[in-house]
Formats: sequence, structure tokens, C-alpha cells
Amino acid sequence: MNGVPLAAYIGLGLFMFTTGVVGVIVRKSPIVIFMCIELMLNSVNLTFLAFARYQMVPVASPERLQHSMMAGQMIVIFVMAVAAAEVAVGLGIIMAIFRLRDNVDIDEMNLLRG
Amino acid sequence: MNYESIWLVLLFPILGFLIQALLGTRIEKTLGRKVLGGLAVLPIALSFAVGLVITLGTKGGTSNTATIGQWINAGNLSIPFEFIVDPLSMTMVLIITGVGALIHLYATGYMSEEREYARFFTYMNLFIASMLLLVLGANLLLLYVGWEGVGLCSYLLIGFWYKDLANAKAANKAFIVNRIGDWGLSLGLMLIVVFLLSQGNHVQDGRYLSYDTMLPALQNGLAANPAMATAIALLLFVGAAGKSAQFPLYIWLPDAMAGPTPVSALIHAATMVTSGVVLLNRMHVVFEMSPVASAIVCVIGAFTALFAALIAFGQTDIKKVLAYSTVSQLGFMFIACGAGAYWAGMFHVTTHAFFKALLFLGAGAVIHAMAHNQDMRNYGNLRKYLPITFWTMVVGTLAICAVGIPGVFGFAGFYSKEAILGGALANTHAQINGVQLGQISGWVGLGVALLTSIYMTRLTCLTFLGSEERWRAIPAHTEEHHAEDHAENSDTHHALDENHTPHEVPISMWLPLVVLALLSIGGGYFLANGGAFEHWLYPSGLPVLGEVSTEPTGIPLAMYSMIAALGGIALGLVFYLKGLPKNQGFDESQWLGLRRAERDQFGFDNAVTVAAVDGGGDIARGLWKWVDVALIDGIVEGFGKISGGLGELMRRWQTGYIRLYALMMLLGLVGLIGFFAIVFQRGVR
Amino acid sequence: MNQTVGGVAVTPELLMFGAIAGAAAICAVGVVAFNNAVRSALCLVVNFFLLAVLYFTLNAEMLGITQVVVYTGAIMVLFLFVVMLLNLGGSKLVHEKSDWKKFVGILLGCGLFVILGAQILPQLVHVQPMQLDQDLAKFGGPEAIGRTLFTEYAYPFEAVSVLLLIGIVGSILLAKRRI
Amino acid sequence: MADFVQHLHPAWQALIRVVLFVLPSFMLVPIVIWWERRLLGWMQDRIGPNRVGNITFSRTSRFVPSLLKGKKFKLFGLLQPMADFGKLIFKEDITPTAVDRLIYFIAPGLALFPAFALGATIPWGPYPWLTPVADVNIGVLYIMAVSSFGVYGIVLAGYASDNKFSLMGGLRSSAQLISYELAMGMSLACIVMATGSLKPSAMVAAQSGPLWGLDYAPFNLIQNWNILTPYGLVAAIIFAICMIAETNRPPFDLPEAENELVAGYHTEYSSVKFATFFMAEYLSIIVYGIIMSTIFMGGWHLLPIRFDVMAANYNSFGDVWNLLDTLNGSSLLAPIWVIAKACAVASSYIWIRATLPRLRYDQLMSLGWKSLLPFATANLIVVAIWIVATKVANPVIGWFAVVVSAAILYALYKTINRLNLRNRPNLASRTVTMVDEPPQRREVELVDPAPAPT
Repeated sequence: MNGVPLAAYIGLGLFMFTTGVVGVIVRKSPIVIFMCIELMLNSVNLTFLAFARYQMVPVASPERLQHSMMAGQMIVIFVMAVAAAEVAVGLGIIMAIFRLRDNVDIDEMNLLRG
Repeated sequence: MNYESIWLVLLFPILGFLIQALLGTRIEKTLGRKVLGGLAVLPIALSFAVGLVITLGTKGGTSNTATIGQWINAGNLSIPFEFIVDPLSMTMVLIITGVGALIHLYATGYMSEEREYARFFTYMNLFIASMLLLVLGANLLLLYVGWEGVGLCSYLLIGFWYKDLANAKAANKAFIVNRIGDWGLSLGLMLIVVFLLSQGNHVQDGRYLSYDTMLPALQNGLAANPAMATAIALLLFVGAAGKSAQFPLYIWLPDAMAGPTPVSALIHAATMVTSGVVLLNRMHVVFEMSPVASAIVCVIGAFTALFAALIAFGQTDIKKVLAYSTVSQLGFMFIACGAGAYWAGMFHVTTHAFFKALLFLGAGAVIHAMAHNQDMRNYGNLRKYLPITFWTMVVGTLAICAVGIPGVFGFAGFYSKEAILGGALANTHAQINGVQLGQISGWVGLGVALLTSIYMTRLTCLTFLGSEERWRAIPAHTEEHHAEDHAENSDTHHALDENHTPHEVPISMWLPLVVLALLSIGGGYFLANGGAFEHWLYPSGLPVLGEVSTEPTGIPLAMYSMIAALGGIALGLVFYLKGLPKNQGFDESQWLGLRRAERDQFGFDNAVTVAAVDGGGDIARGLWKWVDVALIDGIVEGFGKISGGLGELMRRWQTGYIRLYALMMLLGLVGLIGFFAIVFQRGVR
Repeated sequence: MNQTVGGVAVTPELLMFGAIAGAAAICAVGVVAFNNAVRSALCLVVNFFLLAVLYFTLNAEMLGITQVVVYTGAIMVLFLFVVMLLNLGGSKLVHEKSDWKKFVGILLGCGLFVILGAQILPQLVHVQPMQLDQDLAKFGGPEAIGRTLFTEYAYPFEAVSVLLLIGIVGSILLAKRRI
Repeated sequence: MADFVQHLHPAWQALIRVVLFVLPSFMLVPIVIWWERRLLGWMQDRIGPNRVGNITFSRTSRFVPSLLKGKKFKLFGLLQPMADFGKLIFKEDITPTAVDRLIYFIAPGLALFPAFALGATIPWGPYPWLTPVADVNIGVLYIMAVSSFGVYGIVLAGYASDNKFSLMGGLRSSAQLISYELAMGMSLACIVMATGSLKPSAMVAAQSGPLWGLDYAPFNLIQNWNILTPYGLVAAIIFAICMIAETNRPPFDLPEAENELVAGYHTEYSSVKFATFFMAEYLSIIVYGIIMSTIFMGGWHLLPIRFDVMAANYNSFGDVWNLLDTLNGSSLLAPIWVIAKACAVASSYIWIRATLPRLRYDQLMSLGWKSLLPFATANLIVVAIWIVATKVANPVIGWFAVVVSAAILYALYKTINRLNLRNRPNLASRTVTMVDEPPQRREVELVDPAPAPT
């Protein structure tokens, strides 16, 4: 979108990422933590797309240009796929834990302590 | 069928092995043992037929190499997968497959009451395959593969009745002692490669270990430095001595008699133990280069022959006697090889394969008939019960005693032994600075011939002549492993006691006896007249050997050996015709000291075993205590303790709270990025 | 409207972006701030939807629509499904009592934002998007994506498909009481 | 008019298009409601609502013009929906105390949103300057995306009204929608592959080509509607089933199954909010009907006949053919044809509702996952094979390949089902039998008891 500097997109992505990080640390419900992770992933996606659209470094040939425009979108696709798989497995794990103990407070899942 | 199709010879036993290994038990269950045995004998017979055809097509002196494919390519060393077809290899092929087929046929009868029929024939076929690979492989590495293969098979077969400890121990002993020989062989191999590489003469397309290129290269290279020749030759001889049970390393062969008798006949008399001789024949150029090594071979062979022949007197186990006679015959072969009469060695290998296999199989028949009792003192008057076995074994005895009328006719052993002694007495090659050790060992061999005919006569007399009281009298005693291993129909395996009546063996067992008997009667005559065998094997003659001398001291050599043979037989008859002498009975305390010493192999075996086992044990224990436990474990566990302590410190941080971990990660991230930010700011300014 | 803020011309597009981005940021905060899992999920849905809109503004319409289909259509529905299945709606089960971790986390988060922002953003303030001519504008479209994905990114694509398969199997194994 | 519109600001154009799409479909809702009730009544052998909207002028009043005196106009109860709407509006809007207020309020809106947004990429006439609202090159994906929004309203409503039955309804609907989205996407993907484009307008254009791509008589006289092609027929059937499931209509109306969970997700919703749900349901019926008719049934063409080709070939009646062509496709009547097809689809909805009983939950799931999804996938493969074969050889070979591959895939599917038949729940055994079991089976059970353990 013309007239919008790259800083705006990156800033938004950075903000979302930070929010996700804080959420992971702050929240106790594993599902919300998952949501925060998704948030982070999406901020990264936004950053990728923004960089793919705003070609900062001048590229030599049109082929290189197309390639570099495509790379960002490809990575975003793969990130989405990985996120989908991750959510499927993660939610399965949460269900299993919940079935095991009627409580999914993440601070009570501390069996793996030294 | 030309030499290109030699791989068929190797193919059949491998197929048989696979059939036996994969389908054996199923075939045994469904089609029965006869079919299984047939399937075991058939491949060997087939490859014998193929080998026969190819042999007829092989002219003397020709050497063809049939390459199947590339095997190893390492740097400029390339080992193709190739077979050599020349008189030497074909001779061995015929011996292996022919005698092997007969012995397989015998074994189908002999093992018919044993457990794990299929496993036995699996091993047997595998042995034939690896032995064929040993003799057919056209480079030393293939020979080495076959070498190890036969070692493995002999181990497996000695320990076939692995359930009782003695057999297992014997198998281990054989394997370990063979290791020493193989160590020597492998060192010789490497030394050859290193030497040829150092020579810098790039053997054609890098086939450093293939005979057709290696032997000429060695001949050219070793002429320059005989020391290297001696080294290579001695290393190879160590290998040969290990496999063919020469003096220091013979100790495994007598114990190897723990295996089933067909195994003893095939592996430990006819084929495998002669592979050392085959090796020496293959590499004879090396030995021709170094008189010292040849002399050593001669001396070792002669000493072994004498030593083993003496020991044979002290043995009461029929198979042990035969085993020691095998060792001493092998000694003869080595005398020949050392003396440069390589063809004589091979000749003796051939004839020895005939009569020694015959003798073993006969002994097996006797043992079979006597309820697996192997002590000769329990036998007697068996000719009444086992006529075929008796007559065939008589033939075998005469053959091994080298009975013959010079110029007219002789049994198989006669000609080969003549050749050996003649070659030894004639040669001037095996000598260390002037001392003609070769000729000395030739005379020694003559003496050994005498001893041989004595103890062989002893064996025959004790077994077949005399009276039955010896086994009628003895109380019933059973041997332990038969209880479990022969359990198939154990009523036939009742103990040896007064109401025991031996029975003649079935046809599948006496047919091979007859065939081998015929061979040991006529084989030598056929091969020897006109020097057919010699000229087939080495048509161009042998460079280090002049002519086999027929009268070294004016008196024809044949006379000496005839006297030796007949005299020995006469002595033996004098001693043993009327049965077991008093001072050789079950009460061994009445024995002569000499005989008792011979029974204990002059303490050599004990000494070696004690030195090797206990000394080695002490060394190992010391290493374990001081090096392993104290040093290495100390270091390792020290590290373990250190890290354990550190972990103990770090453990407190692992609270199990994921959020805390995330917090730590974030802390590190912020710290790192902040640090870099500051650094970059500095860089900017 | 040509007045500039910090050297950047304030264009209607910028204002529009500001609106969308502000909403997205507020929703992102809401995800963390709401005590109620369902509301967090809703905020996340809205956030993803707005992100999709932003993708559209970046000429990546294919990815934008994929974002909607995958995230709001599938993933977030799964989230809601699980939230309701476990009935974590109200803050009944998880007591979000405040401890020191919370403050430290927020503090560090702000620190991260400030440091990274101060490092990165100033260089990007004046970077404007490159001009797209007609055929370059197609590069967010389905056929361009498809061609690239199935030609030079074929192996990663296959790998990702295998990964998804593994995810399916794993989640079934985890969630099913008895297979 | 076209250039007038095109000279406006894009935003105005978009507004015009939105209005032109939303208003007709919005006005169709009461008619469809009325039509459903009448049709159901007719199918169930009763009258149905026929009173509201009967106007009878008095004979005596002075205010009535004389030609109307005593006249009686029957609207067959057309105004019934209006009356219901009024009733719903003036009812008391009850908000339970324990609900999650925010979500409780936004849920009906969320339910209504996809119904409106769904048709944004659907062209309802050959007027590129008027329709569709946005002719983006991802139209079908857009449909998938928006239809996936439909779940939120229901799930959130079920969650927000703090009620177990509502929650169950919400859960059911979310599971149902997730499962049927897949098969729907697959069946749409078939058409996308066959067309080679994601634009609905391109699909309509492709559907007006010669039948099965065979450009000679008699095939070139018939339009290549997807529903006339084998894969398209399969895809259309799958799409129709999934569409019914997506709109929670019978026989897939488990989220609001009266006899299990009271009224499902809208148990707690009373007046206008309930009306919103109601409206959303019927609106989505219409919009799905429009989508169906656009993607599978040739868009705005009335008949699958190519009158222009007829005019070209049999030019003795040239003018007639041209007139019919104008009527059939490219005319102002096009929107009417689209709406007519949509209504036909809606009528089939009602017919199905009147015919089929409601599925059980496991039946629903096994239908979605074990029948529709495999069939749609197989269909996709078939289409792929068809495309390849057509590109490599010629259309005839292509169709031959379609038949062969379809047969092979069907055999595969049957064998796989046969293989895992044993660990699949046997549905027949779990169905309730109203009549007694036939007696001889009992006798058999009595005759041979379990073998005594020996």
C-alpha cells in the first residue's frame, strides 16, 4: 500500500511478537499460551510478507526480483502449515493432560523438575 | 564348457547351502531326511561333474582367469572377483568335490540318527563352498575370504554337538589357534602389497593381489632383496602352519576330532588341512626366492611328522590316532614343499585325501557300530561283524604305510611318499648356510614312515583282530552328549556292553568306503606312471628342484621305504596280533613312561595351554585392574563426578515451571540484543 | 492532506493502515489481557482477520485468503472447540493469580520492544514499497504461488505434507482414548 | 448507464454493487420462509399458512372506491413472515443473567455476517460493471473462507448462553462444520481444476462452452454445465450435501435438535436475536443456492443450450435463435434466472427436509469423513487424470480415462472399506427396530446354545 513506510508493518509485527512473548510468560492457561505462540508466528509472517513486498535492496534481474518476492510468501505458507500441525498435536496433548488430571494449570505441570 | 563357466562349480554348493539353511527344516518335516540328504549331496556331485569337465579341458601349464566382476577399488589397489583355472586349482576342486561328495553321501547315513540334520548339512555345504572359493579365488584376498570361511565352518562343525562343554572348548581352541595362522597370513598379504607398492612397478590395472600379475612382479622384485622374500615366505608359512596344523600350531587338530566323524574325514583330513600346502604351491615363487624359509619349512615339517607319529603311539582313541597320523602326513607334505618338490606335496595331498578319508570313514563306521565308543581298547575281532569296513580299512592302512613293490605296483601312498622323500633327498635348495636341512629332513621322513606303518598296524590289529572279550567284559557306560543329541531314536544308542552286537553299516556308508578304497589302491599308480601328475602340474619343471633322486646312496630309495613299510607292519603284527598287550591296558599306570609322555604329547599341549590361558589371563587381569579400572574408569568417572556436582548445582534452576524457563529465555534474549545494540552503537561512533 | 509526521507524509492509506493496525494491536493485547479464554480466542480471530486484510494490502491476496481459511477457519475453531470441551471459559479452572513473574515478564517484554524497535525501525521509516507494474502485481495471486510452490519449492512442500501427516496421526493417538 | 457507473469513485461503485446484491437476497428471505411453510404443508398434506394478507373490502364503507366494494384479495398468506417478524420484534427480549454478555450480543451478528458476505464474488449477470461485488482471482477460496466464519456465531451463541444444551449444540455445530468444510473444499477444488481458474465469473464463462469440450454436433449445441459432466455431477452432489450441513438444515440440524437438546444454540435467545439467527439461516440458504447455481448450474443461463451456435449452424431460424440466446443468457433477465435457480435449490432443501429424518451424530461424522471426503478426493484425482489425458491426447481419450480411473478408484474404495469393515462401528446393528425381531432367529438362538466348555 503506497504511502505506508515499511517501519509501520515491522513495528506492528514487533509489537505483536512482544505481546506474544509477554503472554507466554504471563498467562497460565496452556491454551492461551498456545494462542500467544500463534500470535508470534503470525507477526513473523507479517514481517516476511512486508519484506517480500518492500524490496529494500535493489535487485539485479527481473528473475531475481520475482524470486525474492516469492521467497517470503513461500516461507509464510510453510509457517502456516507447521503452525497447523503444531496446533493439532498441541491441543491433543492438552486434551490428554486434561483427561489425566482435571486441571490444565501450567504451573501444576511441573513433574519434569530436577 | 570352457573355463569361463567355472563359477558354476562355486554356485552349486552355495545354492545347496541356501536350500539347507532356509528350507532345511521344512523339507525335513515334509519330505523327510532322505530327500534332504539327497539335496545335500546333489550340489556337490554336480559341481564335481562340472569340475571334471573343465579339468579335462585344462591343459597342463595353462592358467586362465575368469573375472566375474569388480569387488574392491581402493585407491590404486583393485581386487576383482575372479577365479583362476589351472591344474593346481582344478586338482583341489576335484579332490574337494569328489571326496566331499562321497563324504556327504556317507554323512547322510552317519548322521541319520542325529538331531539338526539340516544344520549339519548347511555347514557342510557352506564349507565346500568356502573351500572352493579358497582354491579357486584368483587373488590372495579371495583366498583369504575362503580361508576364513573354512575356518568358520570348521569351528561350527567341531562344535556341532555344542551342548557338551568339551566340544565347545575344542571348537574354540581350533578357532583361536587358527587366528594365529590367519594373523600371519594377513600380515604376509599386507607385506606383499606394501612391497609391490614400494617397488613402484605398477602392476597392471592395480591388481596387486591377483596371481597372474602378482607372481611375476614378486619374482622380479624379490630377486633383489631375499630378506623381504624370507619375511613374506615365513609369514605365509605361519598361515599355512596354522591351517595345516604344523608343529607349534598343530594342537587344535587332535581336539577337533570332537566333531562328527564325517567332518573329521572331510575337513580335518582330506581338504581343509591341506590348504596350507595349496598356499605354498600357489606362492612357490616366494619360497624359491628364499632358501632359509624353505629350510625352515622343511625342518618344521619333518619335526612335526616325527613328533606326531610318536604321539600317535600313546593314543587309544581311534580318531585321535588318525588325527595324529594326519598331522604327521601333513608334515610329509611340508617337507616336500620346503624341499621344492611342490608337485610331490600336491600329489601327497591327493593320495592322502583318498586314504585318510577312507580311514576316517572306516573309523566312523566302527564307531557307529560300537555305539559311539571310540576307545580302541574296547574293540576287537570286529572283522567278523564289519567285513566291508575291515577290508577297506586294511586297504587304507596299506596305502598309508606306502606299501608297494618298486617298479611293479604300489598303493597310493607309495608313489607320493616316494616322490616326497626322493625330492627331499635330492634337493639342494632348502639349506641354511650350507647345512642341507632339506636332505636331513628327508632321512627323518624315512624314519617316520617306519613309525607310521607300526602305529597304523597297531590300530588295525586292535580294532579288527583279537578277541571280543574286551568289549564283552567292560561295564556299561554311556557318553553324556549322546543322551541329548542322539535322542531321536535313542534305543539304537544303547551302551556298549556284553549283549552288544555290531552291525555292518548301511550302503550309503559303505559305498564311499569301497570307492575310496579303489582310489587308494589305484589312484597313485594311475597318477604317477610316467610322471603324469607332475607334468600336468608343473610341466616346465621346478627351478629349485633338479630330478627326484631314486637312489641317493646307491641303494634305490624304493628299497629303503619298502623295508620301512613292511618292517613296520611286521613289527606291529608282532606286537599286536594277539590283542592288547598287558602294559597297554586300561590301567594306564602300568604303561611305559615314554608311552605316557606320548599320551600327553610330551606335555607340549599342556604347556601351551597353561602359558596361553593362565599367562594371558594374568596379563588381562592386570590390565583390567590397573589400566582399565584404575586409570580409564578413574578419569571417566572423575569427569562424571565433576559434571554430576555441577548438575547438582544447576538442578535447582530446573523448577519444572515452563513460564520460568520462558522468562529465562527472554532474559537472555534481551540481554544479548541489548549487548549487541550497545556494541553497534559503539561501532557507529 | 500533505502534512508530514516525522518526515513521513500522512496519506489516506497511512491512516487506513493505522486504523487496521491499531485494531490488530488492541486485539493482540486483548489476547493476553483477557482473563477468559474464549474472549482471548475471539480477539485472536479478529487479529488474524485484520492481518489477512493487511496481507491484502501487501498484494498477497492468496496468502491473505489462506490466512483466513487456515487460521480463522480451522485453527481458531479448533481452539474454541477445545476451550469449550474443557469448559475453560470462565476463569474457573486456571486462577491467574499475579506473581513476580508477571511483572518481570512485562518489564522484559517492554525492554525487548524498545531495544529492537530502537535498533530496527529508524532505518525503515523512509522505506517505501517498490512500484509494481502489471505483471509483478500478479505475484500474490494463486497461479504465481502455485507455480513457485510446485516447481522450486517442491521438496519443502513434500516435507511439510509429511509433517502434517505426522501431526494428524500424532493428534489422533493423543486424543483418542483407545485406538 | 455502464459508463456512468464506471465514472464514479470506486468506493461508490462497490457500494452500488453491494446494495444490488444484498437487497434482492435480503428481500427473498420472507418469501422463502413462506414458501417453505407452504411447501411443507403441501407435502405433509395440510394447508399451511394461508390467511395473513387476505384483504376484504367492505361493501358499505364510503372510503372504498366502488370498483373495490366487497372485493376480496387473497395473497395466500404471503404476509405471514412479516407477521411473524412483527411478533418477534415486539416480544420481550430476555437476557439470562448468567450469560457472557459481550459474546451473547455479538453472536447473532456473527451468524448473520457470512450469509451476507458469502456472495460477494458471485456474478449474477453478464454485467462486469455491476457484478460481482469483487471479481477477485480467489473467489472460490473467498467462499470457503467466509463459509468457515459461519461456525463462530453458532459456537459463540452456544457458549455464551450459559447452558449445557446450548454448549452441546455449539460443539456439535463446530465439529460438523469443520468436518464438512473439507469435503466442500474438495468438491469445489474439482471444479476449480476443471475450469483452471478461481473466479466464479470465469467458471460461468467456462460452463457456456461446448459440452465435455467436444466441439462438434450434437455436443457443441449443449452448454458444458458442470452438473452435466460426470465429475461435476459427483462434485455437485457432494457440495449440495455439505451445503445443507453447513447451513444446519435438516437432516443435518443436529445443533438445534429439539428432542435431544432443547433448541440447541439458540435456546436462550428470544426476540430479535432469535430473528437474526432465523434470518441468517434462510439468507444463507438463498446465498448457497446462488453459489450452487453459479458454480454447477451454468450461472445466469436458463437452459444448457448454446443458441448462438445454433444460430450459426442452422441459420434458417437465425433470428429465433438469437432471440432465444438473448433470453437465455445475455439479457436483463439474467438475475431472474439466477434467483430462479436459487429458489429451485431452496425448494430442494425443503423437499429434503420434508423427506429425510435427522441423522445420528456418529452417522453424521462417518458420512462426512468416511464417504464424502474419500469420494471428493477420488473425484479430484479423476479430474486431474482427465486434465492430463485431455492435454496429452484429446477430449475423447480424456473421458475414457475418466471412466476407467473412476472405476478403479471406486473398486479401491470398496476394497478398503471391506478391509476395515470389522473395526468400523456397524450402524445397522445399532438402529432401533420398531417391530419385534422375526421369531425364527430366536429359535435359532434357543436351538444351538454356546458350546459347553470341555
